[in-house]
Amino acid sequence: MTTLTPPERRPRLPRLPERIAGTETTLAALAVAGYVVLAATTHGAVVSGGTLTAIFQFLAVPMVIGLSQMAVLSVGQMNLGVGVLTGFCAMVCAWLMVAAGLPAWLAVAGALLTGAAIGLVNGLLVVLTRINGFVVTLATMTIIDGLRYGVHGTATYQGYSHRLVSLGQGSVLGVPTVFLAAVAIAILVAFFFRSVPLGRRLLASGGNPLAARLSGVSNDRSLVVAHLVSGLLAGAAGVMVVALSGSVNATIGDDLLLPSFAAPIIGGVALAGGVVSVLGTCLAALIIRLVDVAQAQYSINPDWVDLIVGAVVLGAVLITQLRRPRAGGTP
Amino acid sequence: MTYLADRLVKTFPGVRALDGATLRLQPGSVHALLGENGAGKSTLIKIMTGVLRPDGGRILVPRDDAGAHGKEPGPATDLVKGPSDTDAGLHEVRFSGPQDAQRAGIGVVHQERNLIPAFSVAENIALQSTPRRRGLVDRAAMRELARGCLDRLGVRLDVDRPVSALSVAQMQLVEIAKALATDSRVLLLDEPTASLTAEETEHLFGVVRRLRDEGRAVVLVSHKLEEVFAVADTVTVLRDGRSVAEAHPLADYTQEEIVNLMVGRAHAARRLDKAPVAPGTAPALRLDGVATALGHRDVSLSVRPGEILGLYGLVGAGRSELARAVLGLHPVTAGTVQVHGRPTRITSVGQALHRHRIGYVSENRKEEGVFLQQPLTRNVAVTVWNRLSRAGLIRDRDERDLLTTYQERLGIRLSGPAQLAGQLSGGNQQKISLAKWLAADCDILIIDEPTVGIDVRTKAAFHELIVHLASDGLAILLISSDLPEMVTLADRVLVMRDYRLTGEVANDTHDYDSTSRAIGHLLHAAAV
Amino acid sequence: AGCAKKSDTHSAAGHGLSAAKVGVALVPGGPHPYFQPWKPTLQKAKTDFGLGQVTFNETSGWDQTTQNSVLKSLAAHGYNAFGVFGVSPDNINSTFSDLKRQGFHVASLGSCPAGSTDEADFCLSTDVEQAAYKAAKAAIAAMGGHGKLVHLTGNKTDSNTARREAGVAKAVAETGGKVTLVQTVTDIDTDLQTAQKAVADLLAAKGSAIGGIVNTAYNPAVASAAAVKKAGLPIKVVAIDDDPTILADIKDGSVTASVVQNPVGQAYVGSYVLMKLAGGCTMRTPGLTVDSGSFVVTSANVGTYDNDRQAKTAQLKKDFDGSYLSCAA
Amino acid sequence: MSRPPHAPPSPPAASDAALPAPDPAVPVPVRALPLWANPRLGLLVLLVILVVVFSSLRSEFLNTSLTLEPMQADLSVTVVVGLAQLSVLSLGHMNLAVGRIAAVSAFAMGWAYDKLSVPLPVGLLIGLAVGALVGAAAGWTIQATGVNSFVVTLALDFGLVGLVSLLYSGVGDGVAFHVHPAGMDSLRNDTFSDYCTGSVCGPPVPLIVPIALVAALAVGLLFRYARLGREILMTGSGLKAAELSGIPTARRVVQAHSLSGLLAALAGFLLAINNGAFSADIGSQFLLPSFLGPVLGGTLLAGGAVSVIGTVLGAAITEVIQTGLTLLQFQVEKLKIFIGLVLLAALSLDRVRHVVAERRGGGA
Ligand SMILES: Nc1ncnc2c1ncn2[C@@H]1O[C@H](COP(=O)(O)OP(=O)(O)OP(=O)(O)O)[C@@H](O)[C@H]1O
Ligand SMILES: Nc1ncnc2c1ncn2[C@@H]1O[C@H](COP(=O)(O)OP(=O)(O)OP(=O)(O)O)[C@@H](O)[C@H]1O
Ligand SMILES: [Mg+2]
Ligand SMILES: [Mg+2]
Repeated sequence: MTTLTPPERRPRLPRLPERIAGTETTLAALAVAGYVVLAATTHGAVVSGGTLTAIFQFLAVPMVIGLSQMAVLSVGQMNLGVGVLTGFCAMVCAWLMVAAGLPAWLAVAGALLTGAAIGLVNGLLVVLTRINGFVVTLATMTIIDGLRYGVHGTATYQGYSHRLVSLGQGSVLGVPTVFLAAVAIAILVAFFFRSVPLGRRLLASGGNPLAARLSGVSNDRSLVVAHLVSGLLAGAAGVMVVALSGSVNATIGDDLLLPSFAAPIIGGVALAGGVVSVLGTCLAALIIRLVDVAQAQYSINPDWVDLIVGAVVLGAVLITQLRRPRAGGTP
Repeated sequence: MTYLADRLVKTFPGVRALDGATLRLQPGSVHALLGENGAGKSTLIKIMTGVLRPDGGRILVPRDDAGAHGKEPGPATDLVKGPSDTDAGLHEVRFSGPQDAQRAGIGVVHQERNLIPAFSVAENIALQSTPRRRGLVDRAAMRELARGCLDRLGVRLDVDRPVSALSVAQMQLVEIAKALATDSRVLLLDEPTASLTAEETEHLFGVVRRLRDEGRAVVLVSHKLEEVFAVADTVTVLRDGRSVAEAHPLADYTQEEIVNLMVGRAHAARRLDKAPVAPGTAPALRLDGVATALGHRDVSLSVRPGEILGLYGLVGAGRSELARAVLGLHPVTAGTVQVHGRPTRITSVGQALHRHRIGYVSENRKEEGVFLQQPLTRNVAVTVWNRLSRAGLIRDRDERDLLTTYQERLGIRLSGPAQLAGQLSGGNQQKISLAKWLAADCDILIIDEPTVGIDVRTKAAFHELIVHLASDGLAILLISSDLPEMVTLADRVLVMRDYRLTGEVANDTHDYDSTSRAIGHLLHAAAV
Repeated sequence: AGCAKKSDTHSAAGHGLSAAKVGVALVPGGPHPYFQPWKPTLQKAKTDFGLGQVTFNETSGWDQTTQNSVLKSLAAHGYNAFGVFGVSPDNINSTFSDLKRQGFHVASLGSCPAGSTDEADFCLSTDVEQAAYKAAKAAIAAMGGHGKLVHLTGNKTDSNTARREAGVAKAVAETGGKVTLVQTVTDIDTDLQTAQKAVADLLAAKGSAIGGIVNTAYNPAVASAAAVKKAGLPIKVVAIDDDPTILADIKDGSVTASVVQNPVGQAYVGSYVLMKLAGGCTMRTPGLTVDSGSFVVTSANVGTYDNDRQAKTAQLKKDFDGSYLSCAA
Repeated sequence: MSRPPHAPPSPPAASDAALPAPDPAVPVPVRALPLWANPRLGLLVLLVILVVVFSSLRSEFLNTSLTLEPMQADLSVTVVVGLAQLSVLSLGHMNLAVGRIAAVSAFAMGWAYDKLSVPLPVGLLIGLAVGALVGAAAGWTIQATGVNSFVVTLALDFGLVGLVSLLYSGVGDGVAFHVHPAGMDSLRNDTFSDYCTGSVCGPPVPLIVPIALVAALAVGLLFRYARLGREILMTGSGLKAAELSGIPTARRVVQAHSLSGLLAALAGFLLAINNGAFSADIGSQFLLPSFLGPVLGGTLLAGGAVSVIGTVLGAAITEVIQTGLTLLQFQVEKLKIFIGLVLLAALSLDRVRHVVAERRGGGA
């Protein structure tokens, strides 16, 4: 298989930062191109304020969810619960405001805490039982799913804190606040993995557990922290849903699982762990978002939408792949 | 003020790796730790660095170091027995993990690579000792630290390159730099020179001597006795997990005596008498003016049945790549490859193996030689499944028989057929990766760096084996950076430099001095 | 070789049973606001008709396989009459025939099997196509009989969705081109956030052009009501069902109308007829489909529509007693 | 299979057990382990315990026609789905499109029965061929482009969703074929107890169970004894090493994925039999079970080791938990919570057994 052939002599492999950078620039180019095409073919419709707002408002949650998945991918784990957890935290947040009558800021804090706590539990379970994280999160996902439904049954929460909603739906200088929040979160995450020793240790554990351990890194701690961060981010996404949509029910999050994987993986994050790319993840989320927009703009026959999404996902990855010399290892 | 590993015992399922081994380190000395493959050297080092916990025995460190970390079962005098307890000011310590060993001032380069592929050189070197500012990673300081360490080794490397882009040799140097970065009082080096060139090795030893003069203790594990004698002061020899010589001045021994200690009985370095090849015989493998996309230019050579053709050169000369090109792993852009006189274009190892009976023993044991996560049976049988299978199915017994055959023939130390290849010591893994090709009984065998990290006795056994294979009529292309090995084995030696052949040396006399001089001359001659 | 197949003659578990011996289980396709009225209604039926054990089990999780095992487990528990909302209209018939073969009585409630045949004793449900048709009609009327219409609905691999699309198409066709169906968006009912996203994109793309939105699924209805209200566009939204959220929207005018179905009637009359069948009655025409009625609710009748619905329910009960059931007195 | 499933952690290496790249230095007790420590046996014991518990809580659990027979029928589907995933897990790959491949194949079968009115086996073969082809296409894309299998099959999944509904809307109205080819109904309704020679009748086992059993047996043999299967496993545990050992890795990747597609198609067929119609929503619920069975059974996501028996037991355990808790009549939220909890408890129990075995057997 061609993975054995080194590109050309020196340097044997491109530098890893470059490889990520390659992916990111390609994705950026793709996003821009897609956007330009959209703008051109819809006579600038997508440049109009309303559309822009819609694009970025509903980009926020996919971005944060992608990052939440990325946090666990960084140590080579997966979190199947991100979507359901987002929904649960949203329901908790709404419940705290509507049923418990707490002020919005307390409810938000409560939701974030819930997310982090569940993430922590996931991490501890993985470390203590040594059960594959995939299965652990699969099991906890079922539990959270039950809890999510338990909060308010099938009914919908509406008309909670108007200040929170108007904040969530509002915008600063034309930029939706939820999107700003998502960007802020992305920057924090990037910073965490780049400059915070804890974040570095996560990547070390993901990149080569044995070496990490021999270098005094506790892989167990890395696992727990990764799951905790993932949970916290899912909580944040839940809060965003509450603030943005103004109405939530137990179905929130059911469509988030696959996107949560698609964004980081298209963004160049390694499933095996050790490599993360915040910018790539966010750009990938944007590209996927543009497909939704295209559907609405061209009123595409629903039957074709999924075909197109599939083509875009594969195409995006292919292009990034072809642009960067193949790294070794199994696909 | 000594560090002491006292009568350590360690058992792995099926194997007693250590059986009362003792290692006593004096500061300001270079201490050689010698032993055959599987003697327990790496295990001892893993215990001293908190990677493994001993089943028995104690580790004692100077009091002030002991103070530096957590659990202390109390003063060593509680368990007074044996000679070691005369050491005043020693404290028994139990390392709960590598961190503890680091805090106790013990730095290490493990035998197997331990780098984070995705991290840059600097990030790897600074992994244990990350410089911080206000709790955050201080990248500038980190680069400085890395450059400092690399300079001490006299290595030029871009510290921002990811290690995944480095050569084996370069990775090795980064490992050493990483150990230096911890600035510890004891430095354990487990076969650091296995993949280094002569110059790089010399540089390393320069650093080692400097460390010794700074009053640190350095432990050096190596199978290359020449370099051991060049740098070490004292020696501990392990045999079957027991220390048969404890912290003796190395000067008291000759290489011969050391070898006998390791082997357990007088080890006569037999002269290998190999029948010369009949002049008339047609070449089994023949390259004519071969060029590759990797930069090989007009490479012509031919190996005849029963002949050992040596391909010598420095690391990076392009020998392995040439071999891989012949196997179809890299495109051949010009020239012809002939097998048994028939011009062929080999496109895959499978084709080479099944159609042309060509085998390739890789230099990169861990990634390409063996399947670390698979049982030994499958590691050996993988090349012959097509032969073993009846109606598409394979019986375990056949595989086990195959394994036992080569276990006896190559003297492989294993605890059972179901053992995973990853659990063998380095040397034994190498034997497995060779056994696979012997099982496939090829006509043509390309052997790449067969004895890296392999002890003297096994090495001698390998050499005999290779000669036998040749005598049995195999055509062998031997790639090696080990000059003595070349001279012992090869009938003719081709020298490669910068992806070109610079000449050939007939080695019919097997006389070391003349041959090595001739080769050395070719090495530094301009490419023809 | 001499191997013969037993002709499966299952003991007809319940015939001529007294009401107290009848155990009625109502099994929706999964958790959904639409079925919530079934729960209290079932209790009411229990007391009114003196039924034996009754249960409302929504654990099918919109998976036909799960629903089948739920039904079987309920049967194992001694329930002998089932009111089922099939997860998959295409597969539910075989589930029905299974239950029937084992001698249980089955009602297809809330939705009928796809295709022409119905293996259940009877189907008491909204005529899905009819309801969608009414909804579209209502939207068109509110739009003033001309303009661009959008249809938001659920899972496209569900044949009920196909029926709904047909209903909407029918209504649009009747306007003779004055109303055009500019887009149908499917698969946005699984996740409220998805619906909100889709609606936001839709309004952004053609908000100014659209005259009306007709919803035939719950989440899209909630989403489009909220979005239109927020955007302050003159779009007429027609929703479905009478979940409190929707009713609130009707009251505040963000929803022009909602097509309300009759879950109460389905549960009440459904369990009544099941009891009768277990008591020895038979359907005159087995597998009969009965429309449980659908009502267009606007701000005008939002207070009073339930009376009509109760009337309809009473009427249904009469019809079954009078014309659909034949009981050996 | 090629090695004990949960790479057993020795104290120092333990912290790596949960991480993807398994520690090569981790010692594996070779023959030291007692029989009861065999992970499969552990799962079996677990299964028995669960059955005992549930049937003591609810006697209905042992009701033949209403509990046991349907359970077996459902189990046959989940087992085959698990096998479909297992055959790519052997490479360290994933197949997120198992469900859709099943849907497409189900369409092909339904179409063949409806339009060509072929007999049952012929239609099945057609469906299997379609599944194998789609799988092979995925495998080919993966090995040719080097794109992660996760992404390729994810994209394939999206693509097929659209394709399926296009196909159904293409051939006619509705989203299903309601045709019942000869033999389909008896395959669906009958058990061996319906067939008697004289007074002796067969066991209460649905007719479709043997199909799943044969599939499991075949896959087991393949990965345990056949050259093909072993070479796939070797490819999974070291691509470079496999390539350099003369294994045609590219072809093996394609073959593994094509096998996965074929099994997915078979699962689709079995589900269609159980449901009684070939409809577009077949396979929509396959994804998670497809992983649950193998991973519970000890197959590693890392590749290089699979356990078919484990997969069967894993699937059986989940099925028992499902059915048992459904019989306990919980409300929807409680049911889900309990399923999760029991799953966790069961797994932890297995780990405990395993660690104890380590202590006793390992000596590590
Ligand atoms: N993780 C392990 N599991 C099982 N057996 C092991 C493990 N590590 C080492 N062994 C066994 O312990 C013995 C000592 O191994 P060790 O690696 O210490 O030898 P060594 O002296 O370093 O050999 P070499 O010179 O080849 O590196 C060998 O027989 C080896 O097979
Ligand atoms: N252009 C390069 N950049 C970085 N590393 C290289 C390069 N070329 C070769 N190397 C490294 O040097 C090692 C030897 O290179 P190569 O195999 O081409 O020559 P060689 O003569 O076979 O060396 P060796 O004696 O190690 O077999 C390889 O392991 C490879 O990792
Ligand atoms: Mg060693
Ligand atoms: Mg080489």
